[in-house]
Amino acid sequence: MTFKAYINIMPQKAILDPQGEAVCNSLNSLDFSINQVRVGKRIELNLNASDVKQAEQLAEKACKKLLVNQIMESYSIEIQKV
Amino acid sequence: MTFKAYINIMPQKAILDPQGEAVCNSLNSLDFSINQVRVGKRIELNLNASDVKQAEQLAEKACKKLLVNQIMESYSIEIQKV
Amino acid sequence: MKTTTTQLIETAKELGLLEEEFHQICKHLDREPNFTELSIYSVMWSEHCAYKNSIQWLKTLPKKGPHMLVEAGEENAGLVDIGDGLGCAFKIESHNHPSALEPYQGAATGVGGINRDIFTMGARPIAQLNSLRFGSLELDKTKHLLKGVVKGIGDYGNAFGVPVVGGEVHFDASYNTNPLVNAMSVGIVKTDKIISATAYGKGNPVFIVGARTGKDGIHGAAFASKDITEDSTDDLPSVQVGDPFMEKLLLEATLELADKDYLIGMQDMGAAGITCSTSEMSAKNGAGMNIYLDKVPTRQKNMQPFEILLSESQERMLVVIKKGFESDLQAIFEKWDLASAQIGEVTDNGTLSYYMNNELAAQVPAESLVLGGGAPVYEREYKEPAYYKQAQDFDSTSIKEPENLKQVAEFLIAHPNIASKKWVYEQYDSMVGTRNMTTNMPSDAGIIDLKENQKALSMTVDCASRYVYLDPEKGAAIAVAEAARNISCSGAIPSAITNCLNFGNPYNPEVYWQFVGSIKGMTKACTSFNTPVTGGNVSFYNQSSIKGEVEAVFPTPTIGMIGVLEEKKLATGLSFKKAGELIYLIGRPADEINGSEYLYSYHKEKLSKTPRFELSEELNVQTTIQKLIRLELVESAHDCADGGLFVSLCEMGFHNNLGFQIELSS
Amino acid sequence: MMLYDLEITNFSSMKFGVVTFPGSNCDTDIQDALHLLDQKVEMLWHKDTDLKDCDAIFIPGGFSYGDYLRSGAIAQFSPIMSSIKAFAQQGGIVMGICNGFQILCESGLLPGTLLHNSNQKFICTNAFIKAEQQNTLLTTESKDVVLKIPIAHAEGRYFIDQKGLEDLKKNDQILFKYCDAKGQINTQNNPNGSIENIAGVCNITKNVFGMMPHPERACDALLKNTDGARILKNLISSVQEIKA
Repeated sequence: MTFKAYINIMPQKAILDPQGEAVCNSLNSLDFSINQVRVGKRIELNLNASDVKQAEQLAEKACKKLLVNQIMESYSIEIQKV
Repeated sequence: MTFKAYINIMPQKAILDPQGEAVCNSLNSLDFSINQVRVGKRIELNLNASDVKQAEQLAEKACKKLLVNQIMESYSIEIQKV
Repeated sequence: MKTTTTQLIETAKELGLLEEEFHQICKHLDREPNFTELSIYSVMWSEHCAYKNSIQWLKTLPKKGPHMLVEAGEENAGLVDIGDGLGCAFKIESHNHPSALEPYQGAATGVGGINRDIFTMGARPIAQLNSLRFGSLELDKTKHLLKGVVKGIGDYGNAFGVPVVGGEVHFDASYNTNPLVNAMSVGIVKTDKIISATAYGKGNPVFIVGARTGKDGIHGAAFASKDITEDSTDDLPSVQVGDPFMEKLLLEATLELADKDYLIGMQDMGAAGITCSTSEMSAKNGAGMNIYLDKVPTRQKNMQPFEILLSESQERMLVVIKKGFESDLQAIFEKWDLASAQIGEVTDNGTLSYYMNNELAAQVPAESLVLGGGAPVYEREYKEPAYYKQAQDFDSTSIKEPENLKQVAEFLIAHPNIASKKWVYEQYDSMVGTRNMTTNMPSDAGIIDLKENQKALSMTVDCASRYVYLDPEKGAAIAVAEAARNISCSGAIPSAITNCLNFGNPYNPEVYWQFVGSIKGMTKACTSFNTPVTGGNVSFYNQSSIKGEVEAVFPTPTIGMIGVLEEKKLATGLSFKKAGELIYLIGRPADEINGSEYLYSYHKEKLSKTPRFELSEELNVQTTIQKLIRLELVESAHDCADGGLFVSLCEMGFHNNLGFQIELSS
Repeated sequence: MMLYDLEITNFSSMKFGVVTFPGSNCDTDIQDALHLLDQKVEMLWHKDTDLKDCDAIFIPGGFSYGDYLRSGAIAQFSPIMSSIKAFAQQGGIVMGICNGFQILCESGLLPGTLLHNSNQKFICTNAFIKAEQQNTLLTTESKDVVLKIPIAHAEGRYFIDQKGLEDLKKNDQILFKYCDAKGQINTQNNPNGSIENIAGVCNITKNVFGMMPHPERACDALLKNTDGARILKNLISSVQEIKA
């Protein structure tokens, strides 16, 4: 079966996120009133797995091996059956 | 009240995503078997609004005005009450 | 239901063809064309590929020169002999309209395209320049376009690994909605290793290499309506995306291939993709090709013949090699993780036959498609516009000299067209390749160390488009002269030029008057400087509609020029080196402010004559500078251009923080 | 500035390796710089695993794999990197410049990580740097000397957590810091927001080095700046001593 793994990768709270700050400042200069902005990555994997559990394990392994730099990023995974 | 708006911004389906292809090739060279990878942005807004509906409108306006390049990207919004 | 002739003519018009051109096609085929054939002719006979409204005048430009290896139009880029068995391939091209739609990708794919024109000839690109023109800086739209274009050029060029060594950025209201993005690339090739864009030898295999093909760059109502796939238009990519990483692999793989004797010919895929490369490579030798479109590696599912033929996906090349070396070619591209697929073979009947799953989708004579072959050539009428006379009659002495000259000086030195553009070019890698000799010695031109021999190469890109608006013939001559002046001040001797002719709508007689005037001015100047035109491109329809009225941008014949320094030590900077140096002004100053930034921006006088300009005097000044530099008498040299003498002297002082003292009366 | 002519002989058996990844574009610049300093160079293809018994390995600048996902994230898995990791673990000398530094951090051979510049833009300019200490193969000859070395990167902001920073200081692992022409270290002359102006670090055993500035771009007198030659010569003479 094919599954879609949606991986959200955000900078860890402790790290200065100048991109988030820059976006927040420009939004507020357009008369929005935003308290904080954080910018991260959204990665979509289209993969084959026997069941949801295996799909999740595969996505987890991909994050640890390549997709996420654990020094500075945290991540979450959602799986959807296609 | 404060809300969290989670915005997922992905390249449009038909448009070439060189980054997605590079990540997919790399994962497959590490013995994963991934059909396709698409890489986009995940933006978190922390904003004040009177209710969920207004929070959604604010996030929608932020996407149209600044966050999304509508020629090349598509987006979706999830709102959570903090 | 057989489509009737009237329906076919209707489709032809939707594709941008004239009815009369439809009948010419029928004569070439001696039958009526089908839809795929019509779309082939529509792209090959477009202004962009056939230059139908400009070729007649382009032919009058001087093409001969003492060291021309390849003349304009013969190959993808001009090629100049720079001695010691080396040739220099260089060209400039525009990506104006894609950049107005999506600035980042428009500019990035412009950089990708111009570099492919260089390495398709077997030359390694060693330097890049770019000429950018935007609307006034106060507009948010200008800020958006500027930010996207600069980041697009930087991201693509930096990843591709070729230094940006020169360029210009100008702001004027005439470009408010239609920016000009001209990119130039310069490469070096051994004269015995030049690859030609040709195909010959019946049975020789034809390969497509590099990126996979998608439905990129297929615009226009005619195509959308023809798209019968179920998810219809939402799978038509709105914009082409450049992949600099793929381009770097393609560069290294094709240069490895260029060394092999079994390579016959190669051409990059630019406008009109497979259609253009197959037809131009075949027409050059009277050859033909059988092409099997189903063999083309595609990025999107169930693509139709016309979509594969017309796709303008980036980072692809067409290659013809000798029969029997197929696996050798595939080994090279596998090494660089690139796709390569044989999509057909060369024939000797001069006919292009395109098959889809063994069914003939289109069959056309190659010669009938190409520029110089069957592509139509048109004459356009031209007429002097009213503003020209007003400009000539303007009396600049009527301008009162302001009391506070210090305030005028401060206004000029801070004006966006004059102030330093470091905030732009610091986003480009100008040092990769360790050849750029101006990193620690700013100069009027980019100077590149030719590590292969004792020489160096100077290069610049220039156009004072306001002068060309005021007087096309004189303004275009000044553009060539200013480029030559920059080359001479850097220590080199001007050698040859490429040009990017950005104009409005050719069917408007007043716009075409600007175009014809520019060609005449360029011809005069190139002849006297002995710098032949090696090629380039034409971009029409650069205009914006203000309050419903269409207005052309300033006529902008951007000049890209190269020059040779016989010895590296001749390289000359523009900065004062130490106190006590003597300052000389070479050339007769004219006490006039015609066409100056001061008159135009400070006094808001839009119309005036161009500054005084005498071609013979200019030539004399430049040969003098060249002699002085070779006598090693010159510490630094700088041209007087935008902003005049005052600005030039300031610019000479900045780098080493030095001032100047001059005696105006002398 | 007079070219600092530290005495180096062309030790015939000494050989330097320079790795080429798909997307590297400063590999030939390092080759040219080492040739200017009379050294033998071996270019190493990323798909091979043989280091051709080079005495030291350079991982060059560029955009390996297009810098996609994160600079150096994909290159770390190339076959050559497993040989380089083994070589480094046995004390072999490895130097990563710009993208090379990013690859060494991603592969865990160097501590910390390189983030996007704080102004979110690519920057190419001359930067001034100062050696933090004199006891590594790279910095013995640069006491109280300010060096003008080109930088060219979009992801050059060095980051490490608080504990990691303390370890770097404790073990003397900080190589260079950004400063001004007079050697003052402050935020004005920090080009990318790196923590404490750090421009380069080494590992705890001081045989793996990484720096964002490009010494190979300041080795040719023709380009009127040879401060970079000083750093490379320092490394060459150190390797010579180890080999002797």
